Amino acid sequence: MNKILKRMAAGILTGALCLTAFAGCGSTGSGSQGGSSADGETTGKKFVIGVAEAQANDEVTTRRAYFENFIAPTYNVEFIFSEVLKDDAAVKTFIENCIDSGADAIIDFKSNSSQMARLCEENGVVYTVQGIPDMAPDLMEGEFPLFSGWSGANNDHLADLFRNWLEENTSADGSEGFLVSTSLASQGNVQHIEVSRAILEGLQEKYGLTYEQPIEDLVYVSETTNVANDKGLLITLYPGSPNKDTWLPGISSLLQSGKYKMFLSSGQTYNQTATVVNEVEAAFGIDIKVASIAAFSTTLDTAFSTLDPNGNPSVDFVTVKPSSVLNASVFAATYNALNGVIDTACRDENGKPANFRFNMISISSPEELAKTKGWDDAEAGTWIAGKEFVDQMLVTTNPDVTAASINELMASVDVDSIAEMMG
Amino acid sequence: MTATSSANTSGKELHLNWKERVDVIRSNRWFLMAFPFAMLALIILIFGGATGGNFFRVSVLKGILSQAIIIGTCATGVSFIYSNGNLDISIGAVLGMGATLGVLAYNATNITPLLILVSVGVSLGLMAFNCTMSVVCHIKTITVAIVVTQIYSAITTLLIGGAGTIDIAYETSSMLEDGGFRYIAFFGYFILCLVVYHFTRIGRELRFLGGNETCAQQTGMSSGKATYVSFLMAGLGVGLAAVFSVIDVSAVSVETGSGLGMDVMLATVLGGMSIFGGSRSNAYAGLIGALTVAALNKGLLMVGVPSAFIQGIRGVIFLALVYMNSERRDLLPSRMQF
Amino acid sequence: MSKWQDFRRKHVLLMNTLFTVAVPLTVWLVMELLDYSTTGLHTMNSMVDWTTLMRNLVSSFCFALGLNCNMALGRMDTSTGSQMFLACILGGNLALSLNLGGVGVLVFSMLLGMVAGAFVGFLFINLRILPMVLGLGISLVYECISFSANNQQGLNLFGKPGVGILSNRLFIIGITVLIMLVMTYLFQYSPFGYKRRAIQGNQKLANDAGINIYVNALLCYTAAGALVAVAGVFDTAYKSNLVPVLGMNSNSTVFSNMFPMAVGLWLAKKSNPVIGILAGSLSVQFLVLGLAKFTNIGMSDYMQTCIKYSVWLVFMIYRMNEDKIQLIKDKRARVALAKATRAQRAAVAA
Amino acid sequence: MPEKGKVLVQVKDVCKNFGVTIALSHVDFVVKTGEIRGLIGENGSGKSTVSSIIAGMQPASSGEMAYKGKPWKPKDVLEAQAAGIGMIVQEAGTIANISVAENIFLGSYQKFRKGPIIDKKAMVTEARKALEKIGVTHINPALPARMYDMQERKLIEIAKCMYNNPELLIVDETTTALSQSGRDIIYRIMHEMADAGKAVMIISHDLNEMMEQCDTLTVLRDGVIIDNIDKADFDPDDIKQKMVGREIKGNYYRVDNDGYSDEVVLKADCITTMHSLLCFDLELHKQEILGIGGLSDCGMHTVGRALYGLEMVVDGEVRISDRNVVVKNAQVAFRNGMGYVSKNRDTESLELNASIYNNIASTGYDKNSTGPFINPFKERAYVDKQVRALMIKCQNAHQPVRALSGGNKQKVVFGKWCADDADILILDCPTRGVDIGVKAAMYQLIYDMKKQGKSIIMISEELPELMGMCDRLLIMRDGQISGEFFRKDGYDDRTLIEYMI
Repeated sequence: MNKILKRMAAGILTGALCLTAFAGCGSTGSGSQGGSSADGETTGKKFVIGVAEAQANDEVTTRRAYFENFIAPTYNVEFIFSEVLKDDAAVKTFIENCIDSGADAIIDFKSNSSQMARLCEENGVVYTVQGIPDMAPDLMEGEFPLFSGWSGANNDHLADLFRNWLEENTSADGSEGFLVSTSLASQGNVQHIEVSRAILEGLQEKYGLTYEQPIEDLVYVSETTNVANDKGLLITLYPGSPNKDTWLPGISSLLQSGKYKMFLSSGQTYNQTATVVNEVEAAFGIDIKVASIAAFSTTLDTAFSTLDPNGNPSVDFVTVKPSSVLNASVFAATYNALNGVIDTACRDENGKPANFRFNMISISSPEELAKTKGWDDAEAGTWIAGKEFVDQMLVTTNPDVTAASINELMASVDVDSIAEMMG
Repeated sequence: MTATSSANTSGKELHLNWKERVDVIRSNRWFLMAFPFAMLALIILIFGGATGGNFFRVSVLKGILSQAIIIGTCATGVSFIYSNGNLDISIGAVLGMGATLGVLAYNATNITPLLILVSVGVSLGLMAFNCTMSVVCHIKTITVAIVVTQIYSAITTLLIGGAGTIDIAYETSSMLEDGGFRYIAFFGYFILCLVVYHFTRIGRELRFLGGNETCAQQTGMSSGKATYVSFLMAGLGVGLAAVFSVIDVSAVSVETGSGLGMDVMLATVLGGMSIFGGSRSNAYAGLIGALTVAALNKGLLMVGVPSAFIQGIRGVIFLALVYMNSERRDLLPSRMQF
Repeated sequence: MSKWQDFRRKHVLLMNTLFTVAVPLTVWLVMELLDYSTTGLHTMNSMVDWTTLMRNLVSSFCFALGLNCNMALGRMDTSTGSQMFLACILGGNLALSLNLGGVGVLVFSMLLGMVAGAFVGFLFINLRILPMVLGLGISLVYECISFSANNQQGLNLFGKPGVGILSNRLFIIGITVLIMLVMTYLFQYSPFGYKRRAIQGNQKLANDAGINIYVNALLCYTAAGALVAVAGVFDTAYKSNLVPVLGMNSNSTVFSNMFPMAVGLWLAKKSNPVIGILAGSLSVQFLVLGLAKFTNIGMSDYMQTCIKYSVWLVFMIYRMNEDKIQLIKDKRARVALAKATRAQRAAVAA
Repeated sequence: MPEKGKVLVQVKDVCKNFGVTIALSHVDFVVKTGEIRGLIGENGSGKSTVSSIIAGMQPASSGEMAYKGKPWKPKDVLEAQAAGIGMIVQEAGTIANISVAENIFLGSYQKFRKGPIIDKKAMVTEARKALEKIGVTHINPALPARMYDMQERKLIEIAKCMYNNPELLIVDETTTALSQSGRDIIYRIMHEMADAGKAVMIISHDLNEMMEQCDTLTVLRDGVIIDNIDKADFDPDDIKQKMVGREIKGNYYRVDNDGYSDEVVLKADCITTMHSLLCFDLELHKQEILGIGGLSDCGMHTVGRALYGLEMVVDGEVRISDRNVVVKNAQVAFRNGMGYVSKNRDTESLELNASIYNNIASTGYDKNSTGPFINPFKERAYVDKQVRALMIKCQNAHQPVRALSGGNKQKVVFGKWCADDADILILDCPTRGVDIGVKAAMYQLIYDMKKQGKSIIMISEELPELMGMCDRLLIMRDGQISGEFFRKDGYDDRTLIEYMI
């Protein structure tokens, strides 16, 4: 009897779990759909766009909020978000499944490959990528009428930001020692490659260095490497996955040599390394300056408001991606292509797929951070790329839109212009 | 038995309650065989209904098969390993390394068969190494798998270096793809596995060894030999899957195969195979499981379930199916793994 | 020789202690020699390393101990990693939102860990699915929940008020000692421990003797949940934040902590599982920290991973075959005896 | 003065079924104080089931029980123990990795609780007392149970049972695992209890033992009580008939005196194993049934294993003469026409979860192959033949073996080796735990094999069956052959036993 009861309990429990899970998804799903149809202002076909994600971090969360809560209802489109896609095969599977679900376009944040473009091409689906063209020469050269181009950070600008900051905050002789975490650049992570390159270029310009190896090769090194240069500066590249349990002890071990007073990270690692940096600073009585990539979040607020043993914020300089601008640009490219103006709005002057670049924002003090309060705040729904901004990028609201005009618009984004836009 | 019938049995003993009836049905050997198929069919039916028939489109069903091929191939191979009571979750790393060396060899020579030969060869070699560790050095296969997974994937990362991916010419992969290499190789392998598993001495021996190793040995079966055969059969499958994964995306990357070991285990169990082998094992469980997973993933996406929930739902469905398809023990199930 | 054996017999406790201490000490010595000769650095280069060592030690010690709760009974729970994520992310954030500081984070995570573990245990004793398979399903669900919780931000401890205590060496030592005492009591001296050992030997007999194996399993899972939660909190204190993972990636935490557990159980034969696992974790941490020093001469973390796991493999080869050496000796003696007997018989026959 | 003849336990109309199988059907009987009651019956007749129900190991499906005049429905063993019912079970009942003391107080640790911890010292002291109580002093209760052998561990179980001063002691097939000295201890305890006005229930297959020790015998067959017999009316043939349900002749062994050929088929030449055997010689002839007897630890089981290649032979060799191969391992032995039936049927001779079909087919993969593939038709014929010939009781051949009774399981084991058609068969305790009906069938089978020209080594702890079946009988002691006897000379059990001890 008791056994039967237990068995029933088990059954009911499993059922309940099942139901909760389904109920959970049911409500969210219908909620977003209901919202989109009610607020839709344009008539005609409702486009379905699949979004392939490589990670699950706050940037992705923000993007989902931006697309689901703002773009979808405003422009009458629907999004299908992927799970975390481990590799290209998973991206391919996701794209196939999207096509079966009736998707009209794919935005790919994971792979940057001609294979996916070909798959989309065969199924008449628009394909948009976050990344840089150099990584995918096939995509540049090949015939992909439905490929709407790349979006990403403007590396020259990013390098400028780093260079400017390095200019002001480093000694004239560069004697302090630079530790550069290239993170997953050696495994092809586009953002990490971009930033690592920007850092090396920044250092190169500041000190007029000549590296013995080309920067293209340096960013891909897969082991700790001292960058040989003509001025004999100590620049160490430290690659590796922050998820590995050997990564952090490695950073710690390097910092403990006391030779590095400048820690530059190409990934979003300022948070992970904070404890280690603090402890080394306290133990050796040195001040290590930390520069990193970041996203608007409470973590960032904390980092700037927490003081290290020397009384400085625990992070000294971050470049922040105005993520809604990136999202707006991939959306605009996709949407314009869907509306049949791919040849004008998504091609550069040579007729090649367009390369949309936005500018990163740099923050180097709590005061500057305070200015950005409320930017890209998913909960409040206050976006840098708001309706007015996005409207300028879409053919439906701005018939004269071209790739150049979009790039121009994005280039105009900086701290001041955003502050103005956000009121 | 005469005494039983002569004993005065009351009506209560003649008629079973519902629970016992369910047990009778569940213990029927056909039930166990049919259950995974029925569940796969049910899942397709449910999604078909929920998507208004879209799920029944040929392209969708073909897509499911195509997506299930990599996991299905690995799972079919791995069921040999599970059959005699071993576990191996390192196949993801093996696949990664096989694919990498295959691509490197191909890119160096431009000989297409070399891609296949090297991938398969490397996979066979690595699986043989795993097996040696367990047969000769007496380490439990799961421990070996955990350790070598890390070693293999670290080596693969070092081999690939650079940008984290190595491309191969699209022409080659599309030639293999269009030539139907994937389907031919997969079905060829699958049939080979079915035949070896169910109609040859070694296949039978594997299952028997998984059920009771001592008894099998006393009946003249060699555990070591069977273990090698099981690992090599799996190695062959993993090697083919490595080729599939290369031609799937025309490239190999450091992420190729990551987490595959667990996915394969999930699929195999879902297909109705006992993770600890023995008499209930079969060679097609892996494919059925892989199809179920693929159908589930596609279906949930098409129905519009938010991605954040898909995994959780998959977990719950997995547990429910395994619960329904497994024999309930009187005491708690356990097995020394370490 | 005989004197030495005599001495060994007389001072069993001393010999056991020496054995237990010798292994981590040897690892440290080897790493120290390698480090100093190649990089000029010590394995324990500064106070930072000591803090790191202690924090990682308590973390891996707790996790390995948590694994051992069930592993020893033939239950390999692949969901312990996801329990850790769930417990720390839900419990830690709850404590932070209540402004309870580091201790609060620890306590709340532990409580949530116990709930998470107990739920797995509850499902286990009711569904009776093989623990490894159950673990797979559970980790899918738990990962999903911990990912969705707290707006997908995971648990962030850096810069939070009052969490500094988690990096306080005295506090860490205190917690380690406390856990050792509690677990030694639970495993070795409590009725629960006695029953657990009986079940470990033969669950059917234990059940027939009136021991409630189901309650015991539930308690094992609960204890395991609490322990991995503690491990998670200290790990987070080191890494500043705990990022939720998906796709059964939480399993990797389980697998990597099997190394200290394996070494620990090997050492445990001369002491008890709790002390053994502590010594085992210490050995592994020395290895990891020692390897990290090679970063200075350009060894990549992949290489370090390779070496770490190769050491594990070699250790396992040794561990699984250590009795073979004795066997070969015995066999040789036996063959000699057989030869002698044979010769004797031949002599008699002649 | 203890009161005798009072009803201690009454079992009324008890039924027990496991799913569809009926284990007990409307069983009634009483156990009175001062008596030793034997339960006897074939395997699966319900002896162990009814006693385990009384001892609280499992509940009855229906019916009532009374103990000391009150309704009795124990929820677990502990309750039964506390109320004074103790049971020594058939299987190994000690846990190897915990101490002897913990084994003795398994499940009742609470009484040694001192605050939150368990007082180990007190437990060991009490355990020592418990062991002394049954006259055992050489076991150290602080050591782990794995340090002791089967017999000593059985004594630990007895001590555990007797510690609670039971009113009713149930001994379930314990004596088979014990040597004479161990049996003497248990017999002494039984009679002491009966004399003290308590009651004993004993279950055993050994009819002689039962007739010697018991006051009353209850015969069960297929879950039904057939008869209760008082000591005065004990008649072996009558009891056997009641157990089996048909007449069994006094002698079911072979009666002929056919000899065997001189041809040696298997030869052990001065073999030495890691333990037990040192320079051991043996020759097996064609068409011979060679018996090996002795005490259970005399090394005869090792001989069987060594001959089949299961035990490492470090020096010397086992050679199959006509094929001129050295048996290095079981694979070689199997491939060259040898077969082996282990004494541990469930753990070594059968794959319990597999079907009857798969178990029998396991010896015939090569024989049933066409080219490299197994021919399902051939295989089916191969299996069907045995299932029919041996009259294995089953629903169909695809039923898992674990659901069969002990006798039928043994038939499956025999079936797989009969099907294999091995020339040399090594049978280690082939009739252990098998009831009389199946035993008779086994003996017939062994005899048939001999007549077909096969050679058989029969290792057994039961002298009567060795004497009844063997052409030649070797008695072993301490790993050596201490005596060799021939059927043609006639056997004398007294002499045999002398050579054993």
